[in-house]
Amino acid sequence: MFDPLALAVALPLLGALLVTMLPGWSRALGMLTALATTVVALWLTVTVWGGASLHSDLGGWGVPLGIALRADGLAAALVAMANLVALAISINATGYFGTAESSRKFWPLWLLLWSALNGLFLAADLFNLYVMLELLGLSAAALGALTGTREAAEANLRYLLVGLLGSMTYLLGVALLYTAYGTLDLEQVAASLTPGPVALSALALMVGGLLLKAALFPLHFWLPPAHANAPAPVSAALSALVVKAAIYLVLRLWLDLFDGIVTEAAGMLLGLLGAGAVLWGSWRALRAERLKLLAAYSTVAQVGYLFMFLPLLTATPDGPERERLLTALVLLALTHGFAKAGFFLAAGLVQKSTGHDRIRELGGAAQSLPAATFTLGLAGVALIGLPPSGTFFAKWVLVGQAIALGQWWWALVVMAGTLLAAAYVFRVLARAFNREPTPKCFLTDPRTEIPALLLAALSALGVGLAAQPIAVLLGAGD
Amino acid sequence: MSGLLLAVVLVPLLLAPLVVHPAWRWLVLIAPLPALASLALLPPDATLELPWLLLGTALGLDETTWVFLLFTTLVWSLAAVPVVERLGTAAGTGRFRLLFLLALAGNLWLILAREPVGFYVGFAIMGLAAYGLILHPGGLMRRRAGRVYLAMTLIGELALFVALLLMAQTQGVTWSLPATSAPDGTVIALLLLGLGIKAGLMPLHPWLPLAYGAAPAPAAAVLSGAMSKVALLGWLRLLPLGQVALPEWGMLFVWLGLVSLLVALGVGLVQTDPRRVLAYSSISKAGLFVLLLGLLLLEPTLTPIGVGALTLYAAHHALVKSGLFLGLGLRDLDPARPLVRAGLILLALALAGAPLTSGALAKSVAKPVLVSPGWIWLDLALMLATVATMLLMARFVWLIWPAPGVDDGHRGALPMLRTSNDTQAPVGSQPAFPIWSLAAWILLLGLVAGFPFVLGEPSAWPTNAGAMLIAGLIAAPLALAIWRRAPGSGRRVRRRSLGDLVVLIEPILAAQLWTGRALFGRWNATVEAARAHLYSLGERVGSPPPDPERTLRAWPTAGWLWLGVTVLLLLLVLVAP
Amino acid sequence: MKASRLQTVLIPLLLSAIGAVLFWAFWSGVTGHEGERLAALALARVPESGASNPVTSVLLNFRAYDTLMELAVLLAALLGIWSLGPAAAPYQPAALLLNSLVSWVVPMLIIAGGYLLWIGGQAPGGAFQAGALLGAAGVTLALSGRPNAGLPDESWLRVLAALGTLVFVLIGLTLMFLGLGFLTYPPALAKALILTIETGATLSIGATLAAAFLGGQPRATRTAEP
Amino acid sequence: MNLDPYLPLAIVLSSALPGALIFFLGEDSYRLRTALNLFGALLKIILVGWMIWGVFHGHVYESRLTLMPGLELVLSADALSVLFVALSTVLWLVTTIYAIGYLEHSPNRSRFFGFFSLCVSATVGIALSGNLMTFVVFYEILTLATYPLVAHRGTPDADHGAKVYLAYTMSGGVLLFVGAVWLQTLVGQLTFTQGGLLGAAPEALHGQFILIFFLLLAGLGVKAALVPLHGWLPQAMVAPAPVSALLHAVAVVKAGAFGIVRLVYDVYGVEFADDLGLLTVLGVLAATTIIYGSLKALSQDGLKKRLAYSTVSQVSYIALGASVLGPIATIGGLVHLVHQGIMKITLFFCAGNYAETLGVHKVSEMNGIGRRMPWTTLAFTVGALGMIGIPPVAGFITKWYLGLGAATAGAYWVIVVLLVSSLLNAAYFLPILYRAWFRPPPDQWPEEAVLSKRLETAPALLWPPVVTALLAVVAGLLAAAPFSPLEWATLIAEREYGR
Amino acid sequence: MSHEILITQLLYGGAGLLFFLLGVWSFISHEPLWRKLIALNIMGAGVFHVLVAVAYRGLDAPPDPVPHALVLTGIVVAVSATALALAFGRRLDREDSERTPEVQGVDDREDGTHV
Repeated sequence: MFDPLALAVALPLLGALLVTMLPGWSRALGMLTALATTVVALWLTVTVWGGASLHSDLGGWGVPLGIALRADGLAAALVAMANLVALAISINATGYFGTAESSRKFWPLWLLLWSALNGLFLAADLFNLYVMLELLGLSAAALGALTGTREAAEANLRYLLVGLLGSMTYLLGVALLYTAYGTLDLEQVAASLTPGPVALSALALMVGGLLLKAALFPLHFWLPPAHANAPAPVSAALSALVVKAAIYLVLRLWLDLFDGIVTEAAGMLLGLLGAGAVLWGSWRALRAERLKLLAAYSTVAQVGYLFMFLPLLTATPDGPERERLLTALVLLALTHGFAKAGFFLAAGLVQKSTGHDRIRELGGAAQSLPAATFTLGLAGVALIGLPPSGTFFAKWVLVGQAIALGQWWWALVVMAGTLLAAAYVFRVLARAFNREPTPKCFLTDPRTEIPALLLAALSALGVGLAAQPIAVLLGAGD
Repeated sequence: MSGLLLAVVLVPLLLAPLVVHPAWRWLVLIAPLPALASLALLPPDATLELPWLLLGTALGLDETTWVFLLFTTLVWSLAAVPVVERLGTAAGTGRFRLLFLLALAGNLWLILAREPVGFYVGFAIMGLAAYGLILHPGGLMRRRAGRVYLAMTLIGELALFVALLLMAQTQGVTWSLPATSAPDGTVIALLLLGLGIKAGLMPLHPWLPLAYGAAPAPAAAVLSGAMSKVALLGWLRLLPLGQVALPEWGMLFVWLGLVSLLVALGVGLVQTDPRRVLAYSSISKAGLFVLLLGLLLLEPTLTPIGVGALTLYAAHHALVKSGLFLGLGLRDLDPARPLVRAGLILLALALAGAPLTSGALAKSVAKPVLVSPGWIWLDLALMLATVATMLLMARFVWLIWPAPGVDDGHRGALPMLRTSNDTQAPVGSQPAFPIWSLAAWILLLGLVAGFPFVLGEPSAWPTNAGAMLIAGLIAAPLALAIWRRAPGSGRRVRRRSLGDLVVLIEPILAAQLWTGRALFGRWNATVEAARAHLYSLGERVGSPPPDPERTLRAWPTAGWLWLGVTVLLLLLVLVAP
Repeated sequence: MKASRLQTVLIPLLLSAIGAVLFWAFWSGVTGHEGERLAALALARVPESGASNPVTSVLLNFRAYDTLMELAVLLAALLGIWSLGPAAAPYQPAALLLNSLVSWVVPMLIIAGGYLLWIGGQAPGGAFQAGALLGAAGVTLALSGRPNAGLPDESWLRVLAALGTLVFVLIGLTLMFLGLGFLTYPPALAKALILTIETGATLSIGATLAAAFLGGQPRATRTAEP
Repeated sequence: MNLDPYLPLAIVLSSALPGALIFFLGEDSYRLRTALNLFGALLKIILVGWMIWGVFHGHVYESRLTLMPGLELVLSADALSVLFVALSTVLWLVTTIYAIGYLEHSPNRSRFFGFFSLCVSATVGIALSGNLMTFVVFYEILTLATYPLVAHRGTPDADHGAKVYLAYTMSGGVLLFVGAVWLQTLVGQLTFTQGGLLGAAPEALHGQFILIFFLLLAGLGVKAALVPLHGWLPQAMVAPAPVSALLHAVAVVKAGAFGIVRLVYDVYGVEFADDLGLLTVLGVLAATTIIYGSLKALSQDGLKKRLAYSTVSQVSYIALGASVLGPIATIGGLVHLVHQGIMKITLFFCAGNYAETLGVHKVSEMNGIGRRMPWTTLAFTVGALGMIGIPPVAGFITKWYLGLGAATAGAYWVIVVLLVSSLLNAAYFLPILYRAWFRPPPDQWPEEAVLSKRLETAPALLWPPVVTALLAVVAGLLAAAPFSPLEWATLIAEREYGR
Repeated sequence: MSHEILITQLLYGGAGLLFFLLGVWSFISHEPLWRKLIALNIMGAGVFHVLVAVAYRGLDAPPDPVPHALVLTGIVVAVSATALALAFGRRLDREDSERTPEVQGVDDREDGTHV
């Protein structure tokens, strides 16, 4: 009777519509929808964790004609992370967007973005993915511009244009696939896909378009200004979820759709770009003047890490190693999602209470906001990849498989990345140790700090140690 | 009953912290009592096994240790009386008493120890504690003596440590003394070095005259009497006497002993300070012991007699030497007292080995060993040594005999108990003459006097008569001449006396230290400069360059980059396998 | 910033390479494919979909989810425009000729829109085309000087804009709660449901397009902007 | 329901959870924070005691958490880990009491004690780790937990010292990480087994094993302050006294040394490592560190700086013990793990007392300090004598066993190194004792603070050094007693060589 | 698949691809915002041409409805995206006009700076 997949998309959409119509009640309705959606998402993940993957045909017309929603292990894990982070962001937003004016603008767009996210993770139809990408791009760009400054408008316009270019290219790829194989469903295309010019060009177009939206190294130019100038909860969503959705799509295409077509050399190209992203992103983060710019560049670096898994995945034949690599990839994605969201929320609080987030003058604030600094620390642990964070175990598996396959250079990149990450995180944390008077109590603004703290704690401690259930989830999924 | 052995060591250790408080200082006297009790009550071969202490300690007695324990305890208890009475409540004396008892405990542990670790523990504690005794009232000269003493003791200790290690290599972690297997060359060399420093053998002796000259009377007495004999005990324990003949090592020992015997006497004669004279006589006696050991190594069959002779000689020397030092202590308080002067003369005679004295007895017992190789030159040398010792003692008597009317010029420099130049010594009135220490001293005199008659049979008494005669013939006219021409001229004090090897070493050491520091300093400077440069690099890097991403952000560049990536993707999927 | 010489050469070169591959791919895609794509399957099942026009049945029945999300995209765009700032200044009031023209054209557009909405079920037409016409009506009104293009004030406008999607979602959810499955129309009611969804959609699309043309936060009151 | 699998985990958490709670306490909830601290310490001691009793009777304790197939976090208690756990637990209790006294009125105490407990739980984690991965996990958590302690004071040079510390330990951690992963790909799951597990690997891999050994040694060498990598230790002396006591006597430095012991005995196996010629390399490195550390210590005027360099040289004794083939040298190395901890922590406590009570930071200011603070200086003397290796104190036992082990193994150059280092130790410790006891005190101390009426300084500051000094003497005197560190080290060495 | 349908599909689809490429070229190399938006719409039109071309099933047979529906949805999405982008452009213009009132920029570049 209850179809969690459809509910997961319809509920936030319904919420968005209600909030648009009744702006006065925006905060209450928003929170209600947030809670309901998270419950549905977690229920969905638990059902997938228990048995096999979920599948539901919308409109009851069967796959080639109608649209299907599917939730396998990978999708369920990402949905769970996305919804938890979104819930935390929503709680934070009730505090951040205090005024009626700003919350009226924020909540409808935010819930639309949320439903686009769930829709994208659960979609199994290529064209539907295009529509979800567009909805995601539009609402993210609109949300990003809420700060109202000129830089925000300019950055988000560039983001919107990049998004449109990317999704238009993606759509052409879908058109080609439809021309050749006459169906739009992911699984059916994957089944009937044969190496040839169509598959080749569709791969190039679709993945090329998505690389733009996933901000892989040379194409990351739009991300830092967009994420740094957005309001704190929005930049948390952008960095942790929106970029993650594009990467999830690349993965879905690379591992499922184009599994037979993909060659190791192509994987190597993406891996090298990823390595470039790690080094360039970390180096720029180290040199960044402002805290949120640092966080944005750290996202560019973490995206690099995710793409470094691709060459290894393509080179490893099916078997336990590939299973471990996939689990490690998901672990890294989840940890980064939680950590970056926590980091941005804390950075937002620091900016709000001191009026600026220039790292050099951060001293006083870092000392007087112990909870915020503690969150930055925990999130930093996850970003650097210190144990017990998921990133540590993910890097362990990544380097292990790299050495096993003889591609030892990935290990060097991981080493350099970890050191640079440590440098730029501790550059911020060092500010917290100065001679300011000791704050009386730990929490200064609970509504912002508790969700941020929980997110960061989950990233630093929770996900890493919960690797076993995640492995089961992924195993059960496919 | 064998628990008493542990008490011997434990009581002084436990009393040590208590005696720091001036009111409790009389406890120092009680410390040696358990040792005396064990001597009286315990059978000569009592042993005590303590597997849990240190690495499994074993304490025990046998013939030699019995004798050693006897005279050591006597010396310590007699020296304890002046410590308690005369040192009194001056500042720093608490610390002196603490270290005095620690040294006592170390000494007793060492004598009773039946395994190397215990032996080394006693040796180390005694060595370090003695440093504090030498340093007692402070002052520049004592500090220098202390520093030299400490340096050489540490080297000695480490040499002994390594020797024990190498011996342990063959016999497992711990084994019972005396050593059963024959140690190889390096071990013997190390033992010679380690214990030689303690005994004050010639090339290793520089610290001894300084220390005896600087230390207060009871400390000097204990140092010369009990502590230096430890080296002999060590040699007896660790060298393979009686098991195997080591001709070349034996000859080395003999020659070293001889050199030390004669040269020390020569240098001693030119000394102007009575304490240094006694110091050099101790060095010569150490040479004699090494000579005897060498002979035993040459002729293992002589070991029983040899060991007996050595132990007796050690006992005699301990008692006499400590008596002399204590006497000097008393004399410094009241130079004119006739009883003290008579006693000192008696002790001097005994030390010189005049007939009817304990010296003569010891020499007679040692005679058979000395004669055994039958080398003529050895007998001649020994005869010369005996004569020289007589002369040395005469010199000593001459030095302590105050010339009429001339105030004893060099008293100021002597480490008197009430020297004025030391800031913290109380400048109070002259303390009452310490009766009790005088009584103890007299008791010691009685012991020394009775020694030959109790132990030796009458035949031994007249030995050395001939040598005594010759010495008297040489000394008498010399003394008369000096006395008439320039009374008291022989007594001037020269600070840098001839025998001090330290005088030579110290500048070399200082030079070495200086060059090392300079070299090291420069190296340090370069390292610091490099590090500073590195960190400034870090700061300079910190400043942000113009935003490199501006060009990246312009659409054309971003555009062709994106197209490039897509084309590369196409090619790699198309071309690559 | 004048693109450097390298880029003017490089970009076309790369594009022509991609173009070549695309043409080759398209050629092989089209020729290679022997069977009918989804045409036969879709056309076969149009009768049960509750609309005779195949495109409408695909749009509002087979791939109804897509259309729902598409309306959400439209709404998102509108909300984005509103969040970027106040609306532009209205045009200066139209002269007599334009006014009379408008008074004729706007009702015509509205009737045509209604017709398109109705005919959508059988022939090409439907919610989007009708909405477009309504939007055009709004635009002409705005061009003729009316400050908010015939649209209600902000609170009602927000309801109107969200109405279409709301109707769609509510129908979907009720169907799911009734056990049929999200957006699965019972064959009997299909036609009626499609019609209601279409009318809702037309209204909100028209309102959205018109409001989007105004380009900003609708003015709360009808103050005449200088 | 046997509790065995949960004991090691409980021990690690028994200090982590109170620590986590302390973070959230306000600055002024003094009583609750002290209660939490002491409760954590006592609970841990009880648990450790229970475990020692169990291990002694051959009981197996193991908590296992499998993250992925082939990737497990294992906490197991074998003889070697129990030795280190016992040491760190006891010394943590003492240091906590000292820290409470020391940081009486200083700011940020919640933050300090939070990280302080995390640091110890990391150390205990390192001790109890059952395989190389868990070791690396806790090794890097230790880096994380100790950084805030070093930067605690907030002064510019504390910040600089912390930065240097972080640079060194992070790069070391990364090297260790890559080495461990490389080894794991070659050999599979790396559980620590008595006698090492690389012996059976095929011949071809030996080249890689040597390379990996150097990587791991570099990673561990940073924390064990082997020569080229020791730069951070003197710089980290800026930290408050309890931190430098716990870090440089127990936690950080010992973690590195413990790691090297684990690497040589339980990963490579000592015979296998010897065949590869790795032990001689380790030995040479350790020897150079010993000599270099002592030489540098000679020229340092700052008391804590001198102690820091002395730590640099002392810790390498453990590496030296591990590098000499033969059970006796191993015993020497292992027992020094405990002895050095006890003696060095005493010295640092005394240094802290001098700084806190009299404001004395330099050796040149220590004239006659024995008269003003007799008990502290007595403890300092015991510690110093122990460092030199003078018998009654524990240091002698180590020197005796190391020397003996070297002699039996025929590595005579080791004895020379021991000799030279003992002399150098004497050269830089005895002048301090001489100044303290035999020089007259100055008329006015730099910053004299009256911390207690009856005693020479606050009780919480005075008793810890005295207790640890007593421990050092007892460990020396009762070395052969059943539950002494020496007995335990012999037990470990027998099991290592026994099979 | 008769030859005639094939030819029309190829011809029409090829034109669509050409549109797409032209659109991309223009999007990348031209600076002003409105030129980029027009380029985007051309690219969209190109893709929709391909889809419609593929839907062609000969003169008599009704065309394949699915691509048509896709095109309809695609058009609406393209419209809303263009509307939002234009709103962004207007916002940047208004921002600049407040700062430099006298210059009424006509064709300002996408990041709002003037030619």
